[in-house]
Amino acid sequence: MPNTHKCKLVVLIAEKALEDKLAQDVMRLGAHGYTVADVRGRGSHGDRNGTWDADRSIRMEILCDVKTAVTITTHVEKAYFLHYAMVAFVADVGVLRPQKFSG
Amino acid sequence: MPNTHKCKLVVLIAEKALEDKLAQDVMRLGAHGYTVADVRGRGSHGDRNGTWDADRSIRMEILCDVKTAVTITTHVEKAYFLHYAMVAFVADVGVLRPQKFSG
Amino acid sequence: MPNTHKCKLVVLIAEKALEDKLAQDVMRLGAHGYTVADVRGRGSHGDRNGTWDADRSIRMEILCDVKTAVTITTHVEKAYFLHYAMVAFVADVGVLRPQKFSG
Amino acid sequence: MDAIALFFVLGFVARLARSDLKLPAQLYEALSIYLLLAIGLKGGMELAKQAPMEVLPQALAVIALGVVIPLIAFPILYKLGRLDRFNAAAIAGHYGSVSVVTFAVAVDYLAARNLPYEAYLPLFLVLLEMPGIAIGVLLARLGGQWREIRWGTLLHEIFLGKSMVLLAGGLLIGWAAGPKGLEPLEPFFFDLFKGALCLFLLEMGLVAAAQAGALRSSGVFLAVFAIGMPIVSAVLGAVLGTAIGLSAGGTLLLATLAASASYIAAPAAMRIAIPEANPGLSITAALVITFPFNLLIGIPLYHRIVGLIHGS
Amino acid sequence: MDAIALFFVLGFVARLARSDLKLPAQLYEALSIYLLLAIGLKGGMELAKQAPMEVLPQALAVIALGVVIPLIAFPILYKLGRLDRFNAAAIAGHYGSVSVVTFAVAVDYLAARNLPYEAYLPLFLVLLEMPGIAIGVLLARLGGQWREIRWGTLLHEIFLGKSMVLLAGGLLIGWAAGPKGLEPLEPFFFDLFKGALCLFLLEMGLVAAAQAGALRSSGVFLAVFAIGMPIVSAVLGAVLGTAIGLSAGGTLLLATLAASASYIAAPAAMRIAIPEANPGLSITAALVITFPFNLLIGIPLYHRIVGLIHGS
Amino acid sequence: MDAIALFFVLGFVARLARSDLKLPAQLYEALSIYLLLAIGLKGGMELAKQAPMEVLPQALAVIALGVVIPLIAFPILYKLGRLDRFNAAAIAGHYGSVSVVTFAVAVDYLAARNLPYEAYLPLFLVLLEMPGIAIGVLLARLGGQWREIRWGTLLHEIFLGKSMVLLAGGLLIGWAAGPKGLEPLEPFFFDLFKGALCLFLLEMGLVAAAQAGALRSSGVFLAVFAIGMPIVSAVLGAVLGTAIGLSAGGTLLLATLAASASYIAAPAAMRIAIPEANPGLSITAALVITFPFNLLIGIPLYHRIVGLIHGS
Ligand SMILES: Nc1ncnc2c1ncn2[C@@H]1O[C@H](COP(=O)(O)O)[C@@H](O)[C@H]1O
Ligand SMILES: Nc1ncnc2c1ncn2[C@@H]1O[C@H](COP(=O)(O)O)[C@@H](O)[C@H]1O
Ligand SMILES: Nc1ncnc2c1ncn2[C@@H]1O[C@H](COP(=O)(O)O)[C@@H](O)[C@H]1O
Ligand code: NA
Ligand code: NA
Ligand code: NA
Repeated sequence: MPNTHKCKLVVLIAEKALEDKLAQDVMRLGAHGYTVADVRGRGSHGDRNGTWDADRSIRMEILCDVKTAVTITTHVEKAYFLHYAMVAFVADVGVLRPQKFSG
Repeated sequence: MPNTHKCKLVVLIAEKALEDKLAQDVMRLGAHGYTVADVRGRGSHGDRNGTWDADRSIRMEILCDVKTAVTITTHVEKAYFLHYAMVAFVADVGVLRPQKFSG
Repeated sequence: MPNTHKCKLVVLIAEKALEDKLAQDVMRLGAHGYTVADVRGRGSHGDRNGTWDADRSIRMEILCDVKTAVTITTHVEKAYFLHYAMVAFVADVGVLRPQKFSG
Repeated sequence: MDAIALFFVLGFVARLARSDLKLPAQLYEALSIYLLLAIGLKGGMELAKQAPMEVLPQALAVIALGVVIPLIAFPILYKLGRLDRFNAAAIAGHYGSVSVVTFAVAVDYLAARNLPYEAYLPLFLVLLEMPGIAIGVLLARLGGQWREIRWGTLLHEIFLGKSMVLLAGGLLIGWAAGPKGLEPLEPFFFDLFKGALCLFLLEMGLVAAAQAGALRSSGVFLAVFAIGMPIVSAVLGAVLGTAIGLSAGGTLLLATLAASASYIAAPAAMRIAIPEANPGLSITAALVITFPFNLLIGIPLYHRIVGLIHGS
Repeated sequence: MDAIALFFVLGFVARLARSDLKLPAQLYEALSIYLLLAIGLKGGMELAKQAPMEVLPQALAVIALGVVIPLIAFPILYKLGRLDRFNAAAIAGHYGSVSVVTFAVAVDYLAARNLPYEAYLPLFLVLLEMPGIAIGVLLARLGGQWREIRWGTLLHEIFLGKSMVLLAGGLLIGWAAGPKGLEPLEPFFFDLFKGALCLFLLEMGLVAAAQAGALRSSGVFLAVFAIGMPIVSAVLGAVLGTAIGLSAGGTLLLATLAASASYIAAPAAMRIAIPEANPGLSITAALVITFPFNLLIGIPLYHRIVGLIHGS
Repeated sequence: MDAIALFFVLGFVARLARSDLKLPAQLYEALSIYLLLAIGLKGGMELAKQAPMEVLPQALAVIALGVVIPLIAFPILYKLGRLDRFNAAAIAGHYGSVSVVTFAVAVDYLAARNLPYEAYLPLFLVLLEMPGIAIGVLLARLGGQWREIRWGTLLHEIFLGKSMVLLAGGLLIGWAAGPKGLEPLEPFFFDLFKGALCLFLLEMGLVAAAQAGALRSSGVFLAVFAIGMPIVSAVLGAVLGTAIGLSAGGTLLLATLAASASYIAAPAAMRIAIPEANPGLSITAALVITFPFNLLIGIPLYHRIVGLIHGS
């Protein structure tokens, strides 16, 4: 699209217990912002249907440049994948004010 | 991105009444997990603003391989599109542990 | 994917105060529907953690054709970017019933 | 007008005037859980005082009423109203089932007038919740697709649906614990009941007004049905209540139950069991017309009808 | 210190200490709906006992107060504080409007001291909610962009905003139903009021502490304004209350209303009507400084002021 | 069976029968905030009546109990149960800490039987919340990774975790405000307590049944531990309560606290402090076995044990 610029969208789906840690991590690793939603789901750690504290999950979205996206995904892979219910994926999107998400 | 692998992201937006059925369907059709969020919206079935039971919608995300993505979308098209408020779309994303979502 | 058709997905993350306005805007500008979720986050306007009215954010998703996507993003850029906490991005997705989102 | 009806009006007017007032979704859910449990507990507590053999024949008669009403409604909708089989059956099912809130308002109507009634009537509310829905689904499948009925799913949806579990669960707990055991729960489940009902009615007013737009497209026939059918059902209920020996107050409650249409349990069950039906039609009829009609006009009207039939 | 103020302190301290305590968003919404309705109902119930002609001139005087306060605040902010027109106008609007919770705490202050007051004072709360906001918007557009004011949207936002509908709706229902009609709602709407207020104050403490960081960037002037302006307004309110013949208790309530700044209705309306204003400034002033100041120091101080002015 | 236990059973059965009944997530949160605050307030109010020097030695003894229990549980789990160090430590921590709801049910058990107890016992609840969790984390890191313990984070999580802040905050407010100051809060925080507890137990029943599937994979040893350990702890608690001079009622409460395992505060703290532990194991033990065991069998059993040990 003519008015957009290439950007990465990193999505992390994880246990709610990690929300504050992840927020600190991504900001420290170079993100300029993030967006969080409450979700529920199922995966290799079974049903996490969100009825009570231990069962809640969040979905965090980070718009950032490729370098930060690699840094973030590498970090969460190392820090959390082994012991926590977590999924991460990355998509290519176009943003309107590229300077807002990079550098 | 160097550390990610190609994967499909199937997104289903549908009446909340379908949540349990869709969850069973996608697992049966080969998905390894899913993530659900509560949403509201508007479409050809009018305003579904989520103020009460009949008006609620959900957004289900499934990371899976192409084959499963085709199976799931084909199934929901046949089973639900005629009688239910529903939208489906598919995106290309990169995931970190590809074996978690495929096969 | 064989059974899908190209479509744009416009995502707007904004202050909850804008929800009704944005809903009216996107419908007027040619969208056939939208989906909204409650979210929280952080960006250049600081921490918006959703604990009270003024701190809430929403995430609006609009499936539409390229033309409408350009119209919508151009409009929100002009109307809201200066004074409101807001982010917009666009992704390429595949939809199942293309006529539902275009024209 | 009664204070609780005014809350419905407030919600209705606020929404028509396009106010942004909206109750949080989870408050709506919390209130409906609370109301269902409270009604069940109250009924169960009173049931504990009854001899079961006395109530049993009444209970059977009440279940029959729940079967008959949709069987009357269906041909009216299908032949007279020219709705397709699925919509006719779904709407008939809604009118066969009952509205918990309408029941609560009728109880309040009696209380405000110091009229006595059989305190175990919530049992009938529980009994009337199910049969209508089941008959509705059967009617939808009469056209040869009997095999398509997923009996397991249907029975599950009916007996284990949220509202059924809360009502019947409350009834059982109330019955097991008895008046003595429930005493410490009174401030929560009984004293707050009417206030919680007000909040719920405020929300119902908002929802009804939001759906009111659908009135135009649903046609005149449905509007007439949504007022005429409750009156017919109320007469049936009044006759039955008199026949099975209920007091005038109890008869009014049974008439009101018969007249009321479900807009919580039935829509949920029907959406899965009869996907072919347009939920907009039944919700417009049950929630936008019948519910306020019963609230504002129906109950006093049925009171008169009961006066004539019951003759006391 | 009063128990309810302690809840604010608990929230404030917990957040400063970086506790993860957080009230669910919908609980916050539910509590604010409840508090607004309850205050409206109570006021309406009392209003039913008044002769309307007695209250009318008082009401007009109170509305005038709501117009005057932002007209005083604006030049202070604009000239003295060197804020731009938009921010000065938006902040003036917040201080012209009122804080429902501050009002409730002042009512509690009187009750704890057995001081009587005119029970229909919630009517003044309703009346003061609006004018300040409207004046704020007008002031923002004085610089020639009058055409930019979307009057329809603005009036809609003011008269049909959530808090207005609940307060005024509660008032009307309370007035129509009267003390007798509200009796069964008392356990819910009146007995629980103070407890619900405590929970809300806990949340306000959390929110205020979370916003406290913005204090540094907002400058000393705003902090001085957020303490000085309430005192000026309280004096105005005390003079007016005395002039229109309110009791000492009623005068204290009016002074507190005048002194309070809105942080629920006004931010919502201003965000749409004056997008150019930085919401952080008005919220810091109204919620982080003025609100706790009124809660902990202001109300007793205004009590003294009223003692001097009212002379009784 | 007691009415409140029946709510747990209703939830448990409804979920096993695959009902779609589900409490809104924010209602669950709101209820737990309410229960913690209410217990704290009540305890603080009573504490205000005590001479501090009388309570202090008892308090120290109680803290020691919270340290000893996980030190007994750990070797059992690690050596006998052959769990790895992390899981053994995490589970030991859960059993060192306490369950607020179990405590509330035991209080209700005493009230229903008119048995007196020291009203300041919620203080012990607050004191027992923490040490178990800290000892659990220490045990997990004994294997040389002491450096990995993030003391700051851990202490923060323990002392500023949501439940600690609400319990201790309520205690302080209740203590500062005293019985007189809390009087207007009684309808909200005290009269509604038992009803709110019922709703919470309904939810706990749903959650426990949802987790019950994990029982099969967790093995017989854990099931035996989850019943045996509480009995051992209850005996310890009964001995200690008698030794420090508590009444029979107070001793039963202390025994129940000792026997109870945390499933709100501990899981949250452990998830961050011992990520290597599988949360499914501790939750299955604490919530699916120990909690209902205490609720239905444990408390009456501990009552007998206390009868033997306390001898009154
Ligand atoms: N294939 C998938 N598609 C979408 N979401 C998933 C998938 N697998 C896991 N998730 C989400 O990620 C959470 C943790 O996944 P897991 O670590 O596999 O248990 C789940 O509770 C889901 O919300
Ligand atoms: N063009 C669209 N963009 C985004 N979401 C949509 C769109 N159309 C429909 N939806 C969502 O899908 C739901 C059902 O759509 P429909 O079946 O068209 O009523 C709506 O309530 C929206 O939440
Ligand atoms: N880099 C980012 N990635 C994801 N979400 C963002 C990002 N920046 C901002 N947001 C979201 O957009 C909202 C408004 O952004 P801003 O205008 O930068 O304050 C934030 O509160 C976030 O929810
Ligand atoms: Na009926
Ligand atoms: Na003011
Ligand atoms: Na313990």
